[in-house]
Amino acid sequence: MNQVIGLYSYWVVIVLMMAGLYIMIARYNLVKKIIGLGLFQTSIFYLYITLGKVDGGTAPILIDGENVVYSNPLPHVLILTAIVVGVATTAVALALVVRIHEAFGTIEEDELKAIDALEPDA
Amino acid sequence: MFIAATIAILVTMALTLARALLGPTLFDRLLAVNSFGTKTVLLISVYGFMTDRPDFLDIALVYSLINFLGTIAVLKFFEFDDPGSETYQEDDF
Amino acid sequence: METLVANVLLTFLVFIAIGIIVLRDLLGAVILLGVYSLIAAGAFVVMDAVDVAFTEAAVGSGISTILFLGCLSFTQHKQKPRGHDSLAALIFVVITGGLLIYGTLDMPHYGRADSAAQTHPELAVRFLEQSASEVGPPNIVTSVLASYRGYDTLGETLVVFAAGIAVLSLLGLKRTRREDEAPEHAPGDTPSADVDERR
Amino acid sequence: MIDWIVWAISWILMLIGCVFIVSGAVGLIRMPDLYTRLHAASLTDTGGTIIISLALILQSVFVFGSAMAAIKVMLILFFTLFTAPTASHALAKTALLCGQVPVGTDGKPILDSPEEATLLARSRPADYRSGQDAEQAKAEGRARQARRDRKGDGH
Repeated sequence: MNQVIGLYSYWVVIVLMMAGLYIMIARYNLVKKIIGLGLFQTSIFYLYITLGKVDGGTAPILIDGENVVYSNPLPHVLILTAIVVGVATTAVALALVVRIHEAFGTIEEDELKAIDALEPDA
Repeated sequence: MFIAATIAILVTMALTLARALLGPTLFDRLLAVNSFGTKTVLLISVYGFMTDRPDFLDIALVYSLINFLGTIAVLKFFEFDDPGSETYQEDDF
Repeated sequence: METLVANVLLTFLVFIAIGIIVLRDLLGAVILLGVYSLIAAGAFVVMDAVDVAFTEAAVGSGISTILFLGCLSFTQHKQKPRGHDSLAALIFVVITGGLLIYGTLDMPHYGRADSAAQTHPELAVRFLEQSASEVGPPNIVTSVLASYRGYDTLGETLVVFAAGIAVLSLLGLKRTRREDEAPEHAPGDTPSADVDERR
Repeated sequence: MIDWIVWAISWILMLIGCVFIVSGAVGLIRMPDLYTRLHAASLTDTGGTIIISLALILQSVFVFGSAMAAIKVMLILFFTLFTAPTASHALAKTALLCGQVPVGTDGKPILDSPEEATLLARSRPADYRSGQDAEQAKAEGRARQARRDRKGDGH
């Protein structure tokens, strides 16, 4: 039971990660794939923040007082960077999707492959 | 007191989430999501008091504004689309 | 109690992820992704990462929802209801997840203060003890972000700049809003006349 | 003495607020159509937020002794009071505009078709009764459609 409570957050993170991966593999729609990418990203953020938490700790903003326990600030810094970079990636991916829709008229992966097979130079 | 309130808010969030997942139309989902955002704001406020550090209410403040912004953005999206089309009537689940 | 709240919020996230998988409608999936980010940000507050919660709420729940809506307004709204629940993908995902769960069995439990990440003398311990005298601000995340890892933040800014350039070069600046069509097809901040005509 | 009174009042406020929001969520699950759900959710949300915020303000002033926290809670209350009704109104209006037909007490739709709901959302009540505005909206819609068709042929 102790094991389950201690490791529950990791398992949830893995389930979320796999949900994002499944969407990216099994769905043909490109926007849906990007949504899956977003799910995957957020689960990674979660994993890092989980690692930084200390029991009985408080947020790493210094306050006066004896024996204050702070959570680990380092994962927070890494994830701050990662969130901003993640949304930049999403923006580029969505711009690509808009461009693909302009060029081919569809955003379904299998239709794109069919069009590509018909006219390899396009 | 704060623990009781936190549990009540968590139960409320679960019920609201059920509506967001079941909701037959997109508007039901949107309503549930908006309501969920309000509950998140309450949860963070109460949680700050529960852990004796009520300094983090700024985050609740930001959430209440972001939540409103998101809802209005999606609604604008609907409005600029063809109203009355059958696109948003589908039963998904 | 704190662990309980965090775990309940995590469980909500799982349900939302399942909802996103099952949902055929793209707009519904985008709305659910927004609420997913909001819950994740709430859970970050519970896990003491207040700065991350700020960023995640503003960026994850605000900006990326609006980006997705802008993209959807240029493309089709609906995912086509075709059979693409692939069994091979499901098996692959289950096997990978099983291996990862097997790997977590050795990880330090949630909230343990004696794990390697918490006790490394050159990183977290040093930041917590020295940053107030070495850098100054009471918020340790700010000190680390702007001082100890300043080059990292510079790189992040470069990445965001490059992404902005990439988006501009993909979509172009020439799309100006047409007068007579303006109120109808302009939900995003980059309205396009070409796409409307093609539709 | 004053401690006891503050604790008692904030307990009572907090309990009432919790009852409000939980009943709102139950209404969100149980109500039959979108507009009744909207009613349940928006009313109890705003009410519950007001009451819980009052309890929190009491706590932050008298127990935590932090005026800053009280001001922040007041700001949250202020924004909620402005944004929640606006969002509810916009949601109801857009739903009507997109052709969501409200359901009457007997479980039947009170309008004949989604188009009628759209026209209802576009018109002001007085004009709708005379039917003039509805005709105008229809004509406008037709003109816009024709314009779009013409453009489609051009390319």
